[in-house]
Amino acid sequence: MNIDFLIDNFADLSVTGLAQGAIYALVALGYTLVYGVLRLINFAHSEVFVTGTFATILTLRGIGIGPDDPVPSLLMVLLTLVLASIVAALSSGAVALLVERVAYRPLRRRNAPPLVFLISAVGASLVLMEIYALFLGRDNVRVGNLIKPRTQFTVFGADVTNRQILIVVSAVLMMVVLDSFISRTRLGRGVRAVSQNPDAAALMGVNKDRVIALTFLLGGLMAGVAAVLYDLNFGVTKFSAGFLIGLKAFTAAVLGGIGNLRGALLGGLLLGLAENWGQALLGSAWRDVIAFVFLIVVLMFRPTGILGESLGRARV
Amino acid sequence: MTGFVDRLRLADEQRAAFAAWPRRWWAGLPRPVRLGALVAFAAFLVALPILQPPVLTTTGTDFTGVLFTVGVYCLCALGLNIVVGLAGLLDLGYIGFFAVGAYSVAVFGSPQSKLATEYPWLVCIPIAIAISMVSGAILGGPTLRLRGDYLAIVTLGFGEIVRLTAVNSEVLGAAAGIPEVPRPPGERADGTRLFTIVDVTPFYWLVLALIFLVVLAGANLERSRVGRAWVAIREDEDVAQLMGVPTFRFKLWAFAMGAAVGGLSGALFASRQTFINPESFPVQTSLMFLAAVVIGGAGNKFGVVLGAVIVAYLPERLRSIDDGLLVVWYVSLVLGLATYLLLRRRGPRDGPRTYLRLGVVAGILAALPPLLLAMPEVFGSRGEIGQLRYLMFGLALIVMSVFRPQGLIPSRRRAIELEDRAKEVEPGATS
Amino acid sequence: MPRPERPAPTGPERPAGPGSGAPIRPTPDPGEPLLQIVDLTLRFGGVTALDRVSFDIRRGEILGLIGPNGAGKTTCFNAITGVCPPTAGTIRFRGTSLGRRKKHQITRLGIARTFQNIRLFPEMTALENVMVGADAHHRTSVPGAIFRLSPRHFAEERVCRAIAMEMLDRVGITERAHQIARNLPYGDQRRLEIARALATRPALLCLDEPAAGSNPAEKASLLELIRSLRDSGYTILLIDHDMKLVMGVTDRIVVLEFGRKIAEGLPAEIRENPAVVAAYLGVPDGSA
Amino acid sequence: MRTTRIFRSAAVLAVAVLAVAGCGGDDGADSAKGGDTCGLSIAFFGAQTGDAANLGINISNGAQLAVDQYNAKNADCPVTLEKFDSQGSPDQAPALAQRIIQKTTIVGVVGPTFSGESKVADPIFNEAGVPLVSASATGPALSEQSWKVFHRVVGSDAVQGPAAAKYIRDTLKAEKVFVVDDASEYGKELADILKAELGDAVVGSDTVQVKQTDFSATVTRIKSSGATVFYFGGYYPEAGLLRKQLTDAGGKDILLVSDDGVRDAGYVEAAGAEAAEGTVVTCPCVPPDKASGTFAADYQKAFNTAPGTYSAEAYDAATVFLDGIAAGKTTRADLLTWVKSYNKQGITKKVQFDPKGDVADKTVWTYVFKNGEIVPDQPVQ
Repeated sequence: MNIDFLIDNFADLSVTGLAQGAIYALVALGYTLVYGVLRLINFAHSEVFVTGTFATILTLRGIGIGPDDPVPSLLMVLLTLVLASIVAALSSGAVALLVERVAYRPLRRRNAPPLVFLISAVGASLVLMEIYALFLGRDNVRVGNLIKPRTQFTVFGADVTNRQILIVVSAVLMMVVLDSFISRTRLGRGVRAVSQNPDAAALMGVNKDRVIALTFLLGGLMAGVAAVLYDLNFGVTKFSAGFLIGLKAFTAAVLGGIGNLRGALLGGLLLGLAENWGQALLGSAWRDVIAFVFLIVVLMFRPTGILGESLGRARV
Repeated sequence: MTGFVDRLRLADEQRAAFAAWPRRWWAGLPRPVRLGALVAFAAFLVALPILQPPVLTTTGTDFTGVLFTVGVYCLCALGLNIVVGLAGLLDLGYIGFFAVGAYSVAVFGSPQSKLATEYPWLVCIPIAIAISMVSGAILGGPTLRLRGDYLAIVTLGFGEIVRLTAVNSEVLGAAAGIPEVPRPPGERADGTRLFTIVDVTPFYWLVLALIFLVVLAGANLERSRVGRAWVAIREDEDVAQLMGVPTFRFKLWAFAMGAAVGGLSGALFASRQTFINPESFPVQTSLMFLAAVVIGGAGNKFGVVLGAVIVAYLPERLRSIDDGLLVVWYVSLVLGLATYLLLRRRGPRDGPRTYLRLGVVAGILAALPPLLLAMPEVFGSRGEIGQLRYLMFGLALIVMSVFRPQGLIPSRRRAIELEDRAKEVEPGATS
Repeated sequence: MPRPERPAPTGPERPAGPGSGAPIRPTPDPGEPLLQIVDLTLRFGGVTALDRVSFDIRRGEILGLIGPNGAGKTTCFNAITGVCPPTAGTIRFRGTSLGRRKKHQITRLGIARTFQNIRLFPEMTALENVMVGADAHHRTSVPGAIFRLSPRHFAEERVCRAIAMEMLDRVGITERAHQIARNLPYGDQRRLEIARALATRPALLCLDEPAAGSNPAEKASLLELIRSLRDSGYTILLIDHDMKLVMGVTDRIVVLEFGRKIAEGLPAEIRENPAVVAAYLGVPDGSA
Repeated sequence: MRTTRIFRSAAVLAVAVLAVAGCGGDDGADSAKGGDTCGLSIAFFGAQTGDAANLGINISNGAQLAVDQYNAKNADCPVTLEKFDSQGSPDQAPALAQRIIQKTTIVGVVGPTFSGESKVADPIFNEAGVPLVSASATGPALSEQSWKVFHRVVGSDAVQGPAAAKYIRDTLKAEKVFVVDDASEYGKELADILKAELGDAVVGSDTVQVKQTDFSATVTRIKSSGATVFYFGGYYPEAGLLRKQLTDAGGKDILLVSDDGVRDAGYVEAAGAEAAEGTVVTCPCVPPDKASGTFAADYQKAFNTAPGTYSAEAYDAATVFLDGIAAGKTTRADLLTWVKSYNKQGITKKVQFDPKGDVADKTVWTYVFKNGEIVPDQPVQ
């Protein structure tokens, strides 16, 4: 136990925890969306995320920004970021659609029991991972240092860097966009309808297949953006990088209340904070243990997550 | 709407009837023939390490060693089947119990463990089973009130917690692990030890015997009030409780029994390895156990055993691609296609697209081996067959899920199983 | 204390034993309250589903619980069977308060129910469905079953199977015993639910719209079944929309509207009751 | 209509089958036995798939290069390198070891790669008398087991830890040192030795996890401890990320000293050349002398990538066996004797083993990362 250290560095730990949590949150959206509509855990989502991290790198290399090149001008950085985000989001989205098409839709057609979806997703996850390993190697692949971290301001003695601001702000922004998409647009209404009552929605003329594909796509897009932020923050990725972050993101989704978009954000940020504070207290070796124990404790008191399942169709 | 549903149901029943014919045929055989066949099959299993049959034998690794691993997977699948298949509780952290069993034997039995109790193997095994059972109950206690998907992530977390605790605890040997795990007692005729590090065959026979016992115990449970309660909970927990099933207690039992079997198999694994460290217990392995259960047919013990054989054996067999494997691949492809076409005819009519798609799939499957064999030329050292086996395994998981979602031997068991029993029961009921 | 081998039960609370086929003894003193509901109140958030409802169910009667949609009939069932614990008020069964007992404990006390939307264990056979109910009073657990050593295990298995077969026979679907519940025809699924409930050896049987979705012929035979159950000593609480069915079979009727009891009495009285007529305004008899 | 379609798809299938049968036949046969002494193989035992695959492939490639070069010179009697994928985990190790023993054409093993799998497999090899030369298993316990077949061309952690401590104390004269390890057997062993040797100079320590990517809490710890040097016991992926994140968080001046698990181009790949600049690693390996000058180029040419950690050591390990085979030692027993008495300059060091199987040359060198390159610095002992 190291309480003094936690107290002394509380602000610093919180800031870094939030940045990490924002990335969890964005990846968690993919789990939450698919779960909301299909009541299934998409185990291949972690590889959808990894797709984005590789797409970012390939984009940067494609436009000639190598890993050790000096940081270009601000305008260039912004343009590059936007481009990379678009490419990463699209490729993650495409892979998510592909996974849905190959590993989910045939099973839905056959009315397979839910567990089978899990196994087919595990299969898809293995295949994607090994394909990346085959084409991009099994070692770390590096991204350029696109944004040099520079302290913008300090809060209670903690340096807040431009990169951390960018990460948290974009994550929250993406959340807001997604949230309003789901609640305002016609397509979003379809998603909500299917998640609340698939049969009734089908009777009302909602194309279920299209809605399901849409949720996979949306989850993929978010994972793609998360991947860009991840690359920015850590600078490297790896064919197997998805497993851990997928696990954490899934934990975050459950923590906030799976199926609940805002819950994913809250869960992600809380998990990031809890991990950092817990690590400060007990040592980094216990990081994942802390995350899971935190989850178990929260679920014991709130069995459907902090915010509950949003579209609240209680299943009796 | 109803018309459509009826058509679907009809098609489903027809398919079920077709799928059930081997079982009918089996049940229709005279009892001595069935018994004889079973004994012959058992003898074949026992003799496998000695026979080393040509195509079955793995060329890239020791066949007997693989057989033992397959056996351990079978045990795990049987244990997990109680939790997932019968009681319907999604447990993604089964490796945790496996690890608890393995570590119990190591910690209590190894002369190099910090505890230095050095209990003999025969004492360690019950301890391992007991500790895993208790750990199952401890995990179940606070979490079994959670609903399915929440339970899934909590159990997944449990698996990681066990592994990380082992990594970070000096008593458990930390990352360095614990060597000199005790081995089962027993001597050969010439006085040398039966269970050695070099010859795995006795271990294989031991695990075979344990599988037999666990299948027997599992069957007993299934055919009792406990089994009915579990299935009732799986089907509809609320109603089960309203019909007088103390659901929480039985769920806890399911967890504890599953954990006990997991612990037992972990203990066996540890004694065969003679050394364990946390690397042997990654949480991903839980997913492999689950894959075994689901691929085989959740709820059916023979199904899950078959699933375990596939999950544990396939990646090992795929270490090298040889002629025997190619022959098997093409023969089973042709047979599979033929069976599929036959089954199709009994279902609702298909459009031309179905056959086109089928042709494409068959073409891809047929072209797979030459593509794989050409890989090294394209990708250099990254494309060696050995490095592709998880890619192939992943593909196999998808293909099996898509084409056989109900599992290889689905759990439509009861209808058939009960047909036999009905004969003896019904007269009894009226007397 | 080692339990003696279960004797062949005799009364309706311990209905006919294994294969005895003995006639079931009618309850000696009909009229004594079996279940007393006093000021039962249930609120969900801001909605009051039941508001100070009180009524008794007497031994050996068929009590009808009717009311328009949303009147709180099923909620009342849920309160009695422990699905939704009451916000206020008490439910007393055989003189003891149910309090906050768990669902399975209430079942063991002798209250069984069926469901408005059929809820069987779809992948189990009909016989097994009923056996789950018959197991309610059994005590074999994992240790006994896994080694098949305890005599209790065998005795209970035998009793369980016998009771289950008898109950299937009772509702008239013996020939369906070994079919998967999901594949049974609709009417037989309804009967199977009743058999499963009977197998828990209840004193009070709660039937939630047992005739919903049935055709007239099925309804008639169902009525026959319910009456015969009453005659053999069960107390029955019956919910239904169908006024004709309720009027024809019940001994007394309680009418709910918007969570309040608006009337209670003999069928003939209820038919004339202006409040009931108003509640069912414009709803002709017999519409489901 | 219907029959034609079935026929058509069947035809497609038939063509595919024929095509495959045509080209599939000649491949995949087991290594055939040649004459008396030809057709021998060396086994590689280590990871080819999974998370540890990268290190395993580095090693198998190094060995492969040695074998290929040998075969180029001895085309009439080539040696095969058979790879046995353990995934770096002890699980499959016994079965693989068993298989290697059964294949009598295999006369020696390069590996096992890691300490964990060594602890499982080595007793089995020992029983069967298969000579082992590991290029990477550094656990000190391995040479204390009285296994007669065990050898390694790298120094054990027991040598490296004190050397790193000495370097930090005497050369860097650091007064405040922060020690991090990755909870692996290797990293923890080194970190523990260091903590014991440096005593009061250690102002704090932390344990991270293998595969971790976010080190923010550790970074905060290191920064707030006021240390001028931090030591990392573990492998390059975590070391690189930790270095990068510390630099990003303003800890640029805190010098990283680490171990030979970090002496890899992958470290620069993870940390970036800028953050990696100045990092010191210890390695019980002598800088390659001029004789081995073409190794890096040959490796690059053969595998289209730069040699990684232990690639060169693997080359040496394989060379020990290949020299033996060239000298006519074609049985396991002969080759074992050969290995025990081997004494030759390899590309990484002078290869000679003590009776326990440790490499005799225990000199530890420090290396410094400069402009993304690993530059030899000085010997420590």
